[in-house]
Amino acid sequence: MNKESALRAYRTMRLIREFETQIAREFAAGTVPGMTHLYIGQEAVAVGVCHELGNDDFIASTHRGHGHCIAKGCDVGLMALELFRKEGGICKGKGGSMHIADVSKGMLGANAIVGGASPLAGGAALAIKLRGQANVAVAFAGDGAANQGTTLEEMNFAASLKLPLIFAIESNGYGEHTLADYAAPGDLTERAAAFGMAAEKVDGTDFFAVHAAMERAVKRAHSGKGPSSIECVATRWHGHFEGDPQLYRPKGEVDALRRNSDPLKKFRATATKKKLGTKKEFDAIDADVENEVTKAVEAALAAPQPDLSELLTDVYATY
Amino acid sequence: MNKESALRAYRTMRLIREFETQIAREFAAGTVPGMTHLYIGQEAVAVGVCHELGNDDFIASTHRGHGHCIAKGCDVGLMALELFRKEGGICKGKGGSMHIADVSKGMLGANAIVGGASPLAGGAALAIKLRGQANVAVAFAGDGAANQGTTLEEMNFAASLKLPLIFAIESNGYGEHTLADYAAPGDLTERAAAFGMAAEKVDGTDFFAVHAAMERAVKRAHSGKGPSSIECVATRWHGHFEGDPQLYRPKGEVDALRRNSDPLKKFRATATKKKLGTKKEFDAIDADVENEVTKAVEAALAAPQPDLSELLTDVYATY
Amino acid sequence: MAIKTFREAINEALREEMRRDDSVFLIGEDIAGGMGGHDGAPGSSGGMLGVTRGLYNEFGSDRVIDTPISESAIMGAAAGAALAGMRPVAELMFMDFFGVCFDQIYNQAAKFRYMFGGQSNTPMVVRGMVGAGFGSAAQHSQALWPIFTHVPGLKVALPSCPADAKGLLISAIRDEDPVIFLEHKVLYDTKGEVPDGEYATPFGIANVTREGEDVTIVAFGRMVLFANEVADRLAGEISVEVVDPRTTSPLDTEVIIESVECTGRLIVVDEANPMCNLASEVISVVATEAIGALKAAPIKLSAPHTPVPAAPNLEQAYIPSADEIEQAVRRVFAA
Amino acid sequence: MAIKTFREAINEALREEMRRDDSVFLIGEDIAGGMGGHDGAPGSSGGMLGVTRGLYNEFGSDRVIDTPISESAIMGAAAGAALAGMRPVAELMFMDFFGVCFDQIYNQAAKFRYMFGGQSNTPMVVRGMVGAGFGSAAQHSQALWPIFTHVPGLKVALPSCPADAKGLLISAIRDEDPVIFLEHKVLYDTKGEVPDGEYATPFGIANVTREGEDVTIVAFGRMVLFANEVADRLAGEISVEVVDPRTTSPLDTEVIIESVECTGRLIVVDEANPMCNLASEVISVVATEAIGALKAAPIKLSAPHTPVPAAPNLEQAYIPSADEIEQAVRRVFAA
Ligand SMILES: Cc1ncc(C[n+]2csc(CCOP(=O)(O)OP(=O)(O)O)c2C)c(N)n1
Ligand SMILES: Cc1ncc(C[n+]2csc(CCOP(=O)(O)OP(=O)(O)O)c2C)c(N)n1
Ligand SMILES: [Mg+2]
Ligand SMILES: [Mg+2]
Repeated sequence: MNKESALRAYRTMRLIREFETQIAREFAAGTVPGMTHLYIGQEAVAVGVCHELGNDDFIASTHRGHGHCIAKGCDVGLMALELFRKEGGICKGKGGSMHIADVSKGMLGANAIVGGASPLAGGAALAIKLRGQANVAVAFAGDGAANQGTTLEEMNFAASLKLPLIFAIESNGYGEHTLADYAAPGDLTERAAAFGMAAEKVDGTDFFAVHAAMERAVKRAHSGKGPSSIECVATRWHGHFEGDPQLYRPKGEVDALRRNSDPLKKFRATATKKKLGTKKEFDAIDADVENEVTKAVEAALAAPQPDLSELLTDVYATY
Repeated sequence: MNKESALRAYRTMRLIREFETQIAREFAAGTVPGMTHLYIGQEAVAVGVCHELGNDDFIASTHRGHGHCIAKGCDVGLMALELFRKEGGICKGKGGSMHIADVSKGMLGANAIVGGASPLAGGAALAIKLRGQANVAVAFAGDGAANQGTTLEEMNFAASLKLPLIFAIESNGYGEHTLADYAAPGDLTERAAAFGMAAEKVDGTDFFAVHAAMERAVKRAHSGKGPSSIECVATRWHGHFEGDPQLYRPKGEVDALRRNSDPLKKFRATATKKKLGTKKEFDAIDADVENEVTKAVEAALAAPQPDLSELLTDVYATY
Repeated sequence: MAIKTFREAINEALREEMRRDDSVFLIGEDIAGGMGGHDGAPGSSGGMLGVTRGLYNEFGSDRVIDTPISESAIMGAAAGAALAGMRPVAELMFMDFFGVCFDQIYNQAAKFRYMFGGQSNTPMVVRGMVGAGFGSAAQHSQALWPIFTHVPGLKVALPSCPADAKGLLISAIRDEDPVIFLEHKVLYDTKGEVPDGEYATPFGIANVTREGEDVTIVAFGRMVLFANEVADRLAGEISVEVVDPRTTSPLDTEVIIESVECTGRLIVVDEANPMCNLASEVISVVATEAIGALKAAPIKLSAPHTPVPAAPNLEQAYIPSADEIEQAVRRVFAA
Repeated sequence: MAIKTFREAINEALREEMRRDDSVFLIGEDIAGGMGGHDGAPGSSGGMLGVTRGLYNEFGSDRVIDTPISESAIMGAAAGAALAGMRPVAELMFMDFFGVCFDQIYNQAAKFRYMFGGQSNTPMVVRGMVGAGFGSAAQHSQALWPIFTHVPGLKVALPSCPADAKGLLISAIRDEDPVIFLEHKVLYDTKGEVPDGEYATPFGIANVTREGEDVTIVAFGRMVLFANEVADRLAGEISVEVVDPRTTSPLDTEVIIESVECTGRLIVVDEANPMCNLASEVISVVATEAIGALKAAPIKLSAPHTPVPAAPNLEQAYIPSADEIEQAVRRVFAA
């Protein structure tokens, strides 16, 4: 990877971190309607997976989808408007945090149904296969979603039809307030492999590890070898949703994560070693990104609500 | 296994064979309403699984459920009445072939929904666990049903909750008109094992092999070790349903199966070697069973249809 | 014009649309059949009831796609492919199977356009069998259209004759929104005139299959045949108008109200279970929008609030019959 | 009598029934919370909105069972355990999730007794949140009760106040049939008098929350609160009777018809999407059985035929309001 590409990756990870941090602040201030699930701690997964993808590659996302959106190239200004459910939002304010989408970017939506994304991503992968395109579809699924029948059946389905589909399993150790080990005695990577697909487990806090696994999976997909699974072991720094008291977490767990499992710190260290960026460059990106997100949030806060006539539009293309 | 027990197993297998054979004849004659899926070729699975089970052990069955019913001790007279949908049928003629059940015998019903049985068997297993009983529940599932999300999710669910549940996967090579290899590239036993349960693959045409695997699974369940999977490789001699032209099958396949994969022939051979029965005894059972089934079918053919008032009963216990 | 069966009409619509538009493909279980089998095996079934026969042979495995028994994956395949620009026609075989995959239909496909603020179209069709009378018992005989009709974002077609089966399916395939296309299994072998070549029957336009002045019967799906039979039986005695809405969503309330404003007498026949069904909906529409036109209380005929029984005599009693309809007509006419 | 919240009333019903009957157990996702975690973790949540708080601590992991995210398995666990003699109360969290597991509810649990010819009872309760007004958008805000009401074999409870929440849930747990128990999330923090100790509120018996002579409002769930508010606003001017059916299946048509026979004017308010909903059902029942009693066309107030929008202002516009109800009362009274 060249320097320009690495700095772009860092910028995207920082954009996610900054966006989520400011949304967390706003949520605490009571300005964000509805439920919100933040992505902080998992930035390297979304960016590692999406870094080389274009608009003709598709992703289907989860309830924790802001990071996936940003990594797939969605505009943070339009995203902010959507989270505040304002006019001009990426979904006109009608979708909100759990349905944020930009189909033109190949981002087929966050999803409020756990396990909802995998079958949809399979459909996008099927379209790619039928059109003979050199593209892929990615199904994001948490370690909790991996226990939903829809996710499991899609793994076999994709293997059976040799779909250019990549399962990005985000193992952050929790599903809501339940520990992943309690919910799934088996190993998620072995489970995926048993369906007859290539499956590997990587450090989801290491952008370069995720990115490399993704390259292998994309190559397999392009050469008609069918689906792959990449289990990305990362950590969730915030509650399941904002406002979660997190009594189920041992004291100090999150502080330790911030110290030892920060995907951005790791990126800076590795990239610096690899001469892919300097402290000065990273700091400049941080400042630039903070400014960009601050503007986006301010604009969204100031924006008007959708016009009431929007209630009845967009139900059907024709009716 | 002692001789009495072995002869009882043979009798049950023969009862299934004879019952299904006469139902096939009647279906061809047009006297059996609706769809019917016959169990011939797989007798050793149902009987091997159910041989040691009592009325407090539960099974949940499939669309191909007659064999499971008989193996679990349902009365063939009442079953015949049900298949002909007559008054006095085991379900009053309101269920038919795909919903035949005898809850008092722990037979929780055939099921017209592929993959419908596993979650239900899991519920029965949960009841057993909560009551601290030394019993098991069995989920029958075909190799096609193994690809249904409900079956897969139940495997993880049962492993997570350590349920005394046994998955009896009947690999007969087909799901309707589709070959199992096409529908599932992975190995079904490895798939089950990956969920963290004990899983083995056995010759489903060999009663003694199925019976032995079942003993191991029951022991595990009783000792609180949770679910097991037994993949039973057997063969389907008839079409998916009666009337299936079976163009998808290579010519001569079924004749070869009848010659080389007959569970009853195999049983006779093994049992004779083991001194668990003589030709004379087996032949006597055959004659006795033929006579029993003939009576059952004649009685069912002669029986009246249900009273019309039955249309409105049994919807609710109270309403 | 040629006489064809309901089954042939559907097969023809699929074939013609697939020839016309490369983005149309079929996906489901055993719609080809024999996949993974010997040389002659693939394509040897053409669906459990032969509706897709011959299509694999003409279009091959990329356009007629057999799958594992995984309905959520099939519905997701259709919904995701539609978002990605294809025009999938997914078969659910028996619509009763919607219980294992409805999320992909009602929370996903049906809501994309709205949740995404109009960004996307979801041009997909879900085909499947509905209805009682085939002896297929409680889990393979249900009507279910009231459930699909209730869901905003879905369109629901329920043809009663071969001509409409073809024309409505062509419209469904060309539609930019998800369409639930319901095939009453008892109608497959019924015959009727089918216009040659391509034509699209618009959604939301009821078909008046019998004109009359005394009593309006609104009937759905197979019940249209019974209503027509009763209209013909009573010809000369009571003049019965029969309205076949053809799609339950959108529902052509205009034609229904016009008819009732002329006859003043309404009977609605819906094979579905009675609570919150289409008969309730139609009667409610007339009561709220045209109660003044009613000269007598409307009559609702539906299946009872029970599952579908297996026994043939009970199943016949479950299904509204021509005789019940005739008695209702006489009752409402006398009132 | 004590003042309690809707949430507390439900928690109390669960607790008392679990104390009374060992065969009652709870199963769902994070109804305990913290399973697999550190010593203090298990039981630390008590449900996403705290409805089952404290129950794990009192009854332990065999009576309050957290599961993987596997709703079909949860519903099957309840249905199978019920067949095997237990009395499960399964939580579906948001009823919107029914799309991934409905088969186990509607084809299995709801039909066992009928398909098996009366051999079995299936005493299970499925609890879950319904309704808009919480900002939880298209896939977490739906009403859905028309779908459950349509299914023979299911009973459906929709309490509007804490007292009924407790009494109906106790009845649901003691019922021998599968019951869908719907908790409107916006009602959780509402308060009301709750009788002390155990009492069961029977199904199929409507509650007349306001007596009146001029206009009948039949309202469901949260809409009962709006209807009551309007009745109180108009007191002295227009005498409004408010009928809360409390269960949609069975539906108390008798009390509804009696009320309309007295007032001659009917408004039905149902938060559900309009097609084939409970408002259609009630109006259809009155039109077919008591049309003569109607002095004016009945009025139907429902959400529009759209998904639930995320934006707060759009969501408020989506939900029928007290003002719309008041205008409808004035309109029907003037007619
Ligand atoms: C079908 C369904 N079941 C349950 C829920 C409630 N729910 C929302 S997020 C969540 C946990 C998901 O865990 P995981 O997949 O690990 O994702 P994470 O939150 O860890 O990112 C649950 C249970 C849902 N939204 N949909
Ligand atoms: C949910 C669902 N999908 C599809 C069907 C149609 N169907 C009935 S039996 C069957 C094949 C089942 O194959 P398998 O599980 O291997 O059982 P076998 O017939 O081989 O005994 C199918 C697809 C169904 N009944 N239910
Ligand atoms: Mg997780
Ligand atoms: Mg099979």
